[in-house]
Amino acid sequence: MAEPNYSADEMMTIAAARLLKNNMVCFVGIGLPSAASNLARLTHAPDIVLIYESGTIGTKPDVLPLSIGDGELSATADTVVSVPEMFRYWLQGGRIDIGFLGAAQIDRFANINTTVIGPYAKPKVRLPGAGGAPEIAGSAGEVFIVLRQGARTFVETLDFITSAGHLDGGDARKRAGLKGKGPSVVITDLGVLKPHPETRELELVALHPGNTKEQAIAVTGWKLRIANTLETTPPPTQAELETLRALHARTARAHGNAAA
Amino acid sequence: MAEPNYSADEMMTIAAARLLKNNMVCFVGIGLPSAASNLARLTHAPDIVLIYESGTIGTKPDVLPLSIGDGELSATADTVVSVPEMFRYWLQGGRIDIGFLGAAQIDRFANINTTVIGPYAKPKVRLPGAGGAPEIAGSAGEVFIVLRQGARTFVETLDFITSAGHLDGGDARKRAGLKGKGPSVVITDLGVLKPHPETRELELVALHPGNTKEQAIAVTGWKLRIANTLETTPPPTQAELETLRALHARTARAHGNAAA
Amino acid sequence: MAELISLREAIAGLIHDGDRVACEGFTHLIPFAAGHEIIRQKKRDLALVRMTPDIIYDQMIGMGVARELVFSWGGNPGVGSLHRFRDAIEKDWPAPLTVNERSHADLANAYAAGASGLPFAVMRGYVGNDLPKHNREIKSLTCPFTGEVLAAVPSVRPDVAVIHAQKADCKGNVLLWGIVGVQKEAVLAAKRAIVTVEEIVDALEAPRNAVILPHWVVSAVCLVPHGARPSYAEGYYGRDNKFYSDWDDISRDRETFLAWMNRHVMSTADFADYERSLVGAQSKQVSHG
Amino acid sequence: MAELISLREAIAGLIHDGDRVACEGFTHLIPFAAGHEIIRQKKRDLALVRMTPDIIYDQMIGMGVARELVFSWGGNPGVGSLHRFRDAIEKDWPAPLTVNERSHADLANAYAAGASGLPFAVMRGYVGNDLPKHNREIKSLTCPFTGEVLAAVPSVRPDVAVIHAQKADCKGNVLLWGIVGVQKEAVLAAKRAIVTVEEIVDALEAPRNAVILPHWVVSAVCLVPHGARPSYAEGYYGRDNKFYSDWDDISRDRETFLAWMNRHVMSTADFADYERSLVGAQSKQVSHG
Repeated sequence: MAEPNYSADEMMTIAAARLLKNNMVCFVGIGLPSAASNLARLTHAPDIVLIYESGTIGTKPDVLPLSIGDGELSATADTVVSVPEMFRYWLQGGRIDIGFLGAAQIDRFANINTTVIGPYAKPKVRLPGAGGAPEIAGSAGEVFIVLRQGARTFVETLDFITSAGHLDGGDARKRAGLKGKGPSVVITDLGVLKPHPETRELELVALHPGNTKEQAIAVTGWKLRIANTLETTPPPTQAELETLRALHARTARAHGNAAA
Repeated sequence: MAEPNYSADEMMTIAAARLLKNNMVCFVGIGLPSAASNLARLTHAPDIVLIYESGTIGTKPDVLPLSIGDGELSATADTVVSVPEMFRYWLQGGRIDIGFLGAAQIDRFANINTTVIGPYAKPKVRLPGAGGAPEIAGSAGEVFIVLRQGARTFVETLDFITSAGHLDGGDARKRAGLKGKGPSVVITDLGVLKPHPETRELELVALHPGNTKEQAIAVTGWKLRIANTLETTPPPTQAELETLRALHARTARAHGNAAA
Repeated sequence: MAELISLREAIAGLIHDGDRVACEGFTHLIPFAAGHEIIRQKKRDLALVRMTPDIIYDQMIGMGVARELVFSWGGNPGVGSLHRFRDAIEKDWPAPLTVNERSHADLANAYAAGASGLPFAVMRGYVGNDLPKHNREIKSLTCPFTGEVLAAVPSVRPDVAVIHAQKADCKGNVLLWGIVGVQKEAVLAAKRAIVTVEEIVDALEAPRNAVILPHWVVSAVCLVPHGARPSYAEGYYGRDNKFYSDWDDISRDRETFLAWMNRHVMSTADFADYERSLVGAQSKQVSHG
Repeated sequence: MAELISLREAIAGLIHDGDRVACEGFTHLIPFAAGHEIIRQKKRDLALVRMTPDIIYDQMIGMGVARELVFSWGGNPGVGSLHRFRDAIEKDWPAPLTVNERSHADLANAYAAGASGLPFAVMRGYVGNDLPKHNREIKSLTCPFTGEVLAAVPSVRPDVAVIHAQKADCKGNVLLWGIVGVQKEAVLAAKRAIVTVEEIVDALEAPRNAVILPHWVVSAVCLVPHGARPSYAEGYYGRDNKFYSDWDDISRDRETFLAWMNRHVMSTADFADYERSLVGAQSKQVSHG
């Protein structure tokens, strides 16, 4: 098989973008979720409503923001509200369809850690912390997660749960009183995982072209379940690739060295 | 004694205006408080900050508003905020020095009724109700009250307490957990009343020129206490009268028939 | 998603008998045209919510639209009583009206809590006030940190919010400015929202932090120029103070009120027709007395 | 009442050792100049509050200003870790730092509650989250109407709020626009407030519902052009992304960090002097590595 003309990260971003539909209201995390959301907006979902926790609603950045509150997000937004209003009226108020999150670590029930590696009081690695994620994970209609799949990211036991996925599985979220349905899909550089309808444990449901389930199993910190029918992600179209690369190129130019 | 060249209402408004100091932040009720506050602004207190519950902060109307949310209040304000923000951040937040209220009825402890005459469930007269007054009375640093003194307004027992004055007297406010000091003065068409330092029962402390304490006693629905030293309000100055009359004349012209 | 439809369609499709309906507008931008259309379509058993029920709610109550009124100040601003409101409360005419009375601070907080997806709001209020004796919805709550006792009030979460705004764009994004009251909160607290606007423009060209309701929180946008009259729309027209004053006479007597409503609201097709009927009445010097 | 004074005077007069200080700015309008002046004046034992401690708090923590950090996301946006923040938490350098960690929604609500004169805020949050196990300030509360259990968090009520804004007028009224974060809430929640601004104008000429802080809620207004750099001020200058990237190298090593701070902050008289020192460093191609 010939080397593909795209990278694993590009495939991941494109696969994530495809899950977003036109007219969805999407609360976007910085980094991979932001790239995927804007790719969706620039391809098949021109009317998607993108919201960043900095207060920018209906934003249409021409280049990817480096921070959650870049001037580009404000300048291209339909409106900019205060951060308390954002969390109170828009997120907690139940106005968000999709919360789109990244993660440092995830477990089999799609619970997320972005707080610490090691004990909380004396961490080995102090990560940035919660930000808006816990309440996005709680209040958004459903949650998409995108992160690279590897031994340090897909772990058996999280040192800290920052944002609730399906907790310990089954109907645990509902019992805990969470309003949103929680993570419905996890997109990685290897493939796509979805929670099992009953147990809510993540199952590998699709592989991106050229990857094998053995690869996915090998880098997953728990015994990864594989769906009965394992799909193959259609490879990036030329249009998707060109749009994504143009977006990254514009971004690199705009941000100078920082994004080079 | 010659007929005075001013009316009792004019004297009342002028006496009320004199109590306001430059740089005070005053939360203004519609009607008499609004007239007195703007007279103060147009005479000795040009930098007084006037706030109306409609969200208008630092407003400088050229004519008196007919409603609490006239366009004139918005157009001349330093800023206009939402009504929830007004009540949350500005009033409850403790940013108001003086709450300036009118009243339909008042009792000896300066409690106010603007809700019903007669029983609540089947009122003889249904008054407009609370509006912003209860929380103004509770949260403003102190409260000024202006109303005409008469048998129907100064009553022995209120049918309904809408806005807390000194409740049943003494340190009742403090015990009830109210933040503000409550009513510190009541200005009427006859004179000025202040709560006794300990009992907090209203005492007549000043009479406007030409009035007698017997008049005040006669129209008060409880046994009115008179201060040991009973002052006489200085009569309106020519400047005060001219400013007030010009304000009323501008207002009548602006509002057409409604205010004629 | 906002549909750009006629006010008649919006009221017919989005407000059902028995609904909890909040027509908001704090003196400014009061949705008179929408209120008239609710009356014209003979909606019944509505629980009406509004901080400042004024003439439009007086008309709705007098025409038998309401079963319940949630409010915090009911009067004709700058004029005096609302006679239909009083007649309903004092004399059960045209029908008994359940009164759910609150303070402004309460309702403002309750709308904000509704918009925030919370079941209740916490506030400093009602101390020494008699309302909690008559309204069991007003409760108290102890701060888990300081032990202070505060008031707790239930959120307002209407089935439908109805507001008037200055502008919408062709997608249905709405812009309002000036005294904005609790309109944003009312819309965000409600399941459905109807917005009448002075004009529909290609682009809102709003200042950066303006009060905007995105099209996806609005159910219907209806073009109704003058739709707030006799209230006002900053940037468009002033308050018709004479009408507020005249209303005192029109509404004092039941028969005069009904005759006026029948002639100007029930017999007119829409708000433009209503405005024409008023001009006709004025030119004939009809006495309201 | 706002005094128009120098930043040096404002920090000297209004911030005392041991104070609880909130320097706010959500990516936009971060008060870097004020933060530097706090470092320059060697304030100590501050409880620092900030939703998104970034480079300026990294500098303050590394220079030993803080005893406690209240925060909800600590990182170098778009770059990675904050090395001084991590060194303080992981290795107690230069001193142990008490961590009072919350979520964004919590702190946003807590500032709003502080501005509202309430001792606590109610929110939907922290379900299934491990923070309440480590932070005893996060409690729960039962809705008196529905029985739902919600999170209760203590208000933020700083001694001093410090923000940067675009404009003030000569009376000290302040206007900001764009991403306004929690700045208004921080100022209104605080006992004292210091605002640095890009320019002082005769009249703000603000849109009707703009974000304005009236002069009587601000203690000091200080003219500091570029005072938010390397953050940005919409309408004035963009974000210096290269500086954010460079900071990763400058701050990784304790000695390099201290040398940089001593040269550019401790040895400069004010923010203008600091900016000149950076230009000098760049022109000499100083390596930060």
